[in-house]
Amino acid sequence: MTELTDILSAAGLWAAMLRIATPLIFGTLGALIGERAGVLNLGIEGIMTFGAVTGWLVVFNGADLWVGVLAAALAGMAFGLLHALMTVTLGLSQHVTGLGITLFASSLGYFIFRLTTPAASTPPTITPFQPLSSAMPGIASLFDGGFWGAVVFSQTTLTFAAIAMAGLLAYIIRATPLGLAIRMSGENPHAAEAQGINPVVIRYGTVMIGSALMAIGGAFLTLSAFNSFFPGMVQGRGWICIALVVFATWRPERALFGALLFAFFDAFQLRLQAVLADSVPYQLFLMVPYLISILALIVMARQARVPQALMQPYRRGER
Amino acid sequence: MRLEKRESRSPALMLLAPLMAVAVALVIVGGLITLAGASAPEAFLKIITGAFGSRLALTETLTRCVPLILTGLAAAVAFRARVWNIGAEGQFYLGAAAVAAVGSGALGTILPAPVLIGLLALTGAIAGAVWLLLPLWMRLRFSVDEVVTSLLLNFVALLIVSMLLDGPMKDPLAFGWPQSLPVPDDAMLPKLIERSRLHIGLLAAIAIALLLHMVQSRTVFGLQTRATGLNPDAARFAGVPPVSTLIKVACLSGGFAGLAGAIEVIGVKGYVTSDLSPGFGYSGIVIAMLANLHPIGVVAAALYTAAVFIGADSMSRSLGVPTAIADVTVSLSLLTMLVAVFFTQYRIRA
Amino acid sequence: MSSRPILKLSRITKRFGAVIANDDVSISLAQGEILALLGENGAGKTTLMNILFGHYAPDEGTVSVDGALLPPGQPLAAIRAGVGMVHQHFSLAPNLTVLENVMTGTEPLWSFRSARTGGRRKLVALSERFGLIVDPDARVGDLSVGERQRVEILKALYNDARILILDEPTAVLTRQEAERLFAVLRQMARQGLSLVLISHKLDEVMTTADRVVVLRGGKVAAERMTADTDKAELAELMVGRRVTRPARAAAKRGAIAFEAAGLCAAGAGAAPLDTVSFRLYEGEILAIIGVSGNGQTTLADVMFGTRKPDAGDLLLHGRPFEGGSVWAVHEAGIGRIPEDRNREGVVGDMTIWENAVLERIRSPRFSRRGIVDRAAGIAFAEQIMAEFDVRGGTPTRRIRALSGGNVQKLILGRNLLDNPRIIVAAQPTRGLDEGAVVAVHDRLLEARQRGAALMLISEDLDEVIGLADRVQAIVKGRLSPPVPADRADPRLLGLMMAGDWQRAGDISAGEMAHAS
Amino acid sequence: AGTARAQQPLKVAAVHASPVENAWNSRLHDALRAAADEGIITYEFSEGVSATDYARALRDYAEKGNQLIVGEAYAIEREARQVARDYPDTAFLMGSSGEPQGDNFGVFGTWNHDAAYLAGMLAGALTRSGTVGSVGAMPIPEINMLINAFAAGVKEVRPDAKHQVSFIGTFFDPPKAREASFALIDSGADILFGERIGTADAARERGVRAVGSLTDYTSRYPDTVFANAVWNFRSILDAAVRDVNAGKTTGNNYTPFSLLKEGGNDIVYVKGVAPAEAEAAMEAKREAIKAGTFVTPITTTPPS
Ligand SMILES: Nc1ncnc2c1ncn2[C@@H]1O[C@H](COP(=O)(O)OP(=O)(O)OP(=O)(O)O)[C@@H](O)[C@H]1O
Ligand SMILES: Nc1ncnc2c1ncn2[C@@H]1O[C@H](COP(=O)(O)OP(=O)(O)OP(=O)(O)O)[C@@H](O)[C@H]1O
Ligand SMILES: [Mg+2]
Ligand SMILES: [Mg+2]
Repeated sequence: MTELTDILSAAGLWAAMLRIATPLIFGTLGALIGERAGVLNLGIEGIMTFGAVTGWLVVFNGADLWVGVLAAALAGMAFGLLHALMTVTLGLSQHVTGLGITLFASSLGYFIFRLTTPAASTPPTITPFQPLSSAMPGIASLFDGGFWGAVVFSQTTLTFAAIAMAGLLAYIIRATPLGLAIRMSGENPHAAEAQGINPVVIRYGTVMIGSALMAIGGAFLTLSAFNSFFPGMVQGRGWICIALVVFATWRPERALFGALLFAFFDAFQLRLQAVLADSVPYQLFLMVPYLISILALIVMARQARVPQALMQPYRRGER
Repeated sequence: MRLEKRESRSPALMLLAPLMAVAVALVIVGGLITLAGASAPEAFLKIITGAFGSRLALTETLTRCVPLILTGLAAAVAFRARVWNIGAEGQFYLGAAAVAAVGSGALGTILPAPVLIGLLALTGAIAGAVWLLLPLWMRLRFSVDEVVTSLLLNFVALLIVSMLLDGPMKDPLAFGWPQSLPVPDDAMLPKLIERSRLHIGLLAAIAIALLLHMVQSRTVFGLQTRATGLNPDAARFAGVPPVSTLIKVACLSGGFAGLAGAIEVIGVKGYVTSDLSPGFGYSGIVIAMLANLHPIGVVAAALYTAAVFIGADSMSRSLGVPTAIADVTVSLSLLTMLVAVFFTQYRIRA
Repeated sequence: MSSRPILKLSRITKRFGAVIANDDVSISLAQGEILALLGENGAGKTTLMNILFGHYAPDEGTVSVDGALLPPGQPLAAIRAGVGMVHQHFSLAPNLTVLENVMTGTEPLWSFRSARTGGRRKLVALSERFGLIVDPDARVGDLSVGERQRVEILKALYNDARILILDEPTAVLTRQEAERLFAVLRQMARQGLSLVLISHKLDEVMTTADRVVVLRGGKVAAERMTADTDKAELAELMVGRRVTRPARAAAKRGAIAFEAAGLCAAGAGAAPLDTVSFRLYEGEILAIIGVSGNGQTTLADVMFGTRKPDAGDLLLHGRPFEGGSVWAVHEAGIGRIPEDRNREGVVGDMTIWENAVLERIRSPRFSRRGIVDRAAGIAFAEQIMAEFDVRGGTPTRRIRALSGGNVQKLILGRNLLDNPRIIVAAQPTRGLDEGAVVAVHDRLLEARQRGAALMLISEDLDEVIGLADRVQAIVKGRLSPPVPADRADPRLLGLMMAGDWQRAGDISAGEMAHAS
Repeated sequence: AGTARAQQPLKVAAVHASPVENAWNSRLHDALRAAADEGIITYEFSEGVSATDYARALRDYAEKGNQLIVGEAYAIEREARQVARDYPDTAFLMGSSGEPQGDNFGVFGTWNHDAAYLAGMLAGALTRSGTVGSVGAMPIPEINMLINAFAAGVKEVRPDAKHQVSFIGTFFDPPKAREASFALIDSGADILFGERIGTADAARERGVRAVGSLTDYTSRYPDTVFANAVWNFRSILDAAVRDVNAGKTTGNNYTPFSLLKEGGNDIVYVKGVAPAEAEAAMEAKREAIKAGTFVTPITTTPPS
């Protein structure tokens, strides 16, 4: 029991939670914004991988870390454009296209990585984003040694960007005309069009921005969480994001909460292992976010708050 | 510029569109191959010989077809009735795990081979079906859309299998590797060709596709499920029982996916690991879509997908191009093929 | 009323594949004018309005508002020019609130905050001014059909529409709701709004519009001032030949074909049935009238076999009848005409022959041991198409290609071809044009003539008065006592539908004993 | 025939289930490339080959006339052995926990436990908190014996030391290995044995020390990694190539070539980090292992 409280009171746990959550926050927000406008993007797993490769490669070839993030975002957008072309303009099945893009983006990312990085027996590295404590030592020293210092100042800027992004998207969706237009496009694109909004443009925009966020989430893995790229390093995080969108009932603020909750489980699980060895199969922990999402769906289905036009293609002038 | 549904489709178009798709994919892949320092024309030749050019190539292509046909049928039969089963991957694993559990137990040692094989195939199908009935139940009971639930259940299934492989199903002789006890040799499907991996599961899969086609096009059940998929209200009005129709469809769909897992165990692998499937369940969805949900088309689309992968994989080995080119080729040609199928149904009007 | 044209559609042509939906159509609209657009199903009315509003770009021709050309295919430009449209099928987002539905797209997309307080104030003011009362914060999905119609109109008004298009706005409204709506529309016109009204109901057109334009086959067939024409002429202009509603001849009432006593049934999402009793006689049409949402859907479901009654006795030709199964109802020889032909009647993406046999596919005539007899199905469909004049396709084409009237004729045909002894028809002419209505009525009366027992569930009182022998009203799941139709006029039927059976009974007193 | 064949390089192919940067595969890859550079063999390879494709890749290389195929049979024992039966003229040298088979299916284990033991001795002397940690992939025998050897080395010099283990449940997830390492550091470990890549990164970030496994990580993490339990595949490869060239059976267990005394594994450490007497004790033990007077304990049960 004291072991449990030891784990829970250690700053390391909470710092790990924030760190593990960051790519999930980006990915979940990216998937969420597209779904709000009616487009499911199952390309997420591949887009995250591609973002991880692109960001890393750009930095490895000498660019600034932020240029790496930007490059990842642009690469993500390109895949978002592809997804939108196929699902919005052509109206092809969203899940099929998304699955195709996942395979395409991850294999292409891997291929490009192989072509452009020198053969080495240990993966080449870059200097990743540094924690705030070294980026702004002045402020950090005020908290030195303290709990908050360890939790907050061990993070990199991207983590704060992810949290801010959740707030920003929550505000946009709830309170701005653009947010209303996005919601309308996801609820009834015909109604949006009848109000002078072009749902096609909205869908393109959200899918591309969303894909950019996914790619940044992937880039976090190579530019902040770690310093090299490995094929397969996204390890299903994209699918977890898809689940988290549902868990979050399509709300950015709840997506943030969901990602943190999942990350907490993961961080806790790793620490528990160190003390408890193997009394509980770790798979049970990993199942939690999926099961909670399914539960959330069941509870929510009654309220019918799922975007009503999710996955429904919209072609102008067709009935 | 806008899209317009075609009134009719000319045979030339139906032939040309897929060829265009392949051509576009190959042009892009050719560019990547050139970047990798190999000759694109040589690579294309190697893809073809790699898929069909030797006994090994051909048998491997056909072996890979088997699970793809079955998961493709799983998606096709479900989508036709508007059951959005994205969970074939999970059903595949549970089918495989069930087969290993039953096959490696006492039954595996006492039953004669044909009975045992039949029993195991059925076991896999049932396990897969159950895993799809779960999201279907959630849809019928709570009106929860099955697209997301069946997708999420894939990961749950994989974790369950992984847990079983770490726990009760773990093979103590596997030196700690998370893999199941093997099924007995009697349970293994006979080979079609010696010294290859090709087994009679291929014939079974093709037979199932033909049978399904007959059922869908000739029988009352086929007509009724199609009606349910296209317009559930009208089907109900016409006396088609909606719930039992959906349940039957789910049993077929989940059953096919589970059977795919079962056959992969008793046809190829002999036991279950948590990396048994390189995404067969997901590929099945794309294959079904390429085939326009037509069972015979599924066989063709599965053959195409398998051939592209096996061919490109072998090409990468021959020419020293990074192995990832195989997946790039498959995914690109699936995407272009999707677009091509679309343009057989629509035209662009200025 | 000024005569300055505020809107001009010039030489509009629009093709869909081989179909010419609009063929060189020119129309103008004066400020403060109410223009009715009439035409058969598929005449091109909706298409023309969609072009005006910018949903479609025309192949040829122009739209100008106040003398300025509108760019083609841009709803936003039309909205900015003051055009508002209430669509034939509602375009609302059920999960958003009324205010959100109304405000979407009304502000610059990139502004930092949606001015909700101001928006609410404007909406409330508008709804008070035009008597379109609705709660701004209600979720649209929770509103009734009438309230949703109001939201649609408010949406247009909120955008400061000066030209309002209403595409079949009353198709789903009750008579009272429709009358209230027309009062509002006339008030709007007095306040300077110009309106285009599309409707198949000639009464509405005659009482509301100033001018009528008739489309036929995509072309302008005629133009009349309402004052200079009458219903008969309009009907003839629409269809291109003289149409007269068939008159009901005397028929001999026969034995009781079907009887319900103390019938109760829960409705899924619809109003339940509460101890309902009625008798259907051979050679007679019994009409069930009522404001929608009072249980007629549930009653129809029970008669169709898609819902099992919870209590009560059903007698079929004097013998107890189980009910609750489509197959049993079909075997009992009951013909079924569903309320919504597109939703329940047919599967649009299946062929005509498959639609013809779907509900009787288990009969040995069309399948054996689970194998479908395709040839028999096609022969059946051919027979229906020949005898019931179904035009626009062949048995192996998808039924989607047929117009609403032809679909309805096919549904009638598949039921009437075998001369059923009982027929249940729910809203058989809803949304149909005049020509199609006449064809359907002809068939129903013909069946009555040969001795079938018919139950007609309808909200169209003209139809009821024209066809029925007896009328019962359904109110809150209960049935009124029957009233003979020859004594029924709209006022009496109105009282019955309002639930004032006492007074209705007094008016038709003396006939009651005879009728039941 | 043996000498005639030795003239021209042996055709060798390798099938890697993971990318070649994965520490274990990189050891094979490096040794094979070095042998190819020396003209002893020709070398081609596939990497990231999934379990479904693995047997096909083996067959493909066999058909293409390779004389020796190197790979890892762990997850596909049954299929790999079937391939070997189907291609009796090709020699297979597979990482496996099982026994050799027939004349052409040789196996090898990854036994760098000697070096891990020695590194543990240095770690035991260095730890201040008295707690050390290990990050592993999965509790399989080869990984268990390695981690157990490290722990035993620690305990030889510091019997009261605590040793904690964390398995990440997958062979390849560096960010996850890094998180697991943080968790160990949080619970007091000040020296980490990194069976997985990602461990040293965490150690460097938190300013603790790390021990590398399989590869020499010293130059990659200069102030963090002070010792490595290096595994040399080359001695195994050379033995197998010798057997093929000599026309001898290759159905052998080549694991003994992994032993320190065969040059199959050894400690590589930064001198002067650990106290001189600890280094001396360790060197003495190293000599004892070489001489065969000390046999590093082999414990394949999961560490606790
Ligand atoms: N989106 C479309 N695609 C193809 N054809 C269409 C489309 N919309 C309309 N049409 C064609 O245009 C013609 C006119 O249709 P429209 O909907 O304008 O008729 P309508 O007069 O509004 O009929 P109704 O009274 O039934 O509402 C139809 O016959 C049809 O062939
Ligand atoms: N998507 C479409 N493509 C081509 N033609 C169409 C399409 N939809 C409708 N039509 C055509 O439009 C005509 C009228 O269709 P519409 O749906 O307006 O019928 P309707 O009489 O209004 O039926 P309802 O009143 O039941 O809506 C038909 O002749 C049909 O051929
Ligand atoms: Mg219309
Ligand atoms: Mg209509």
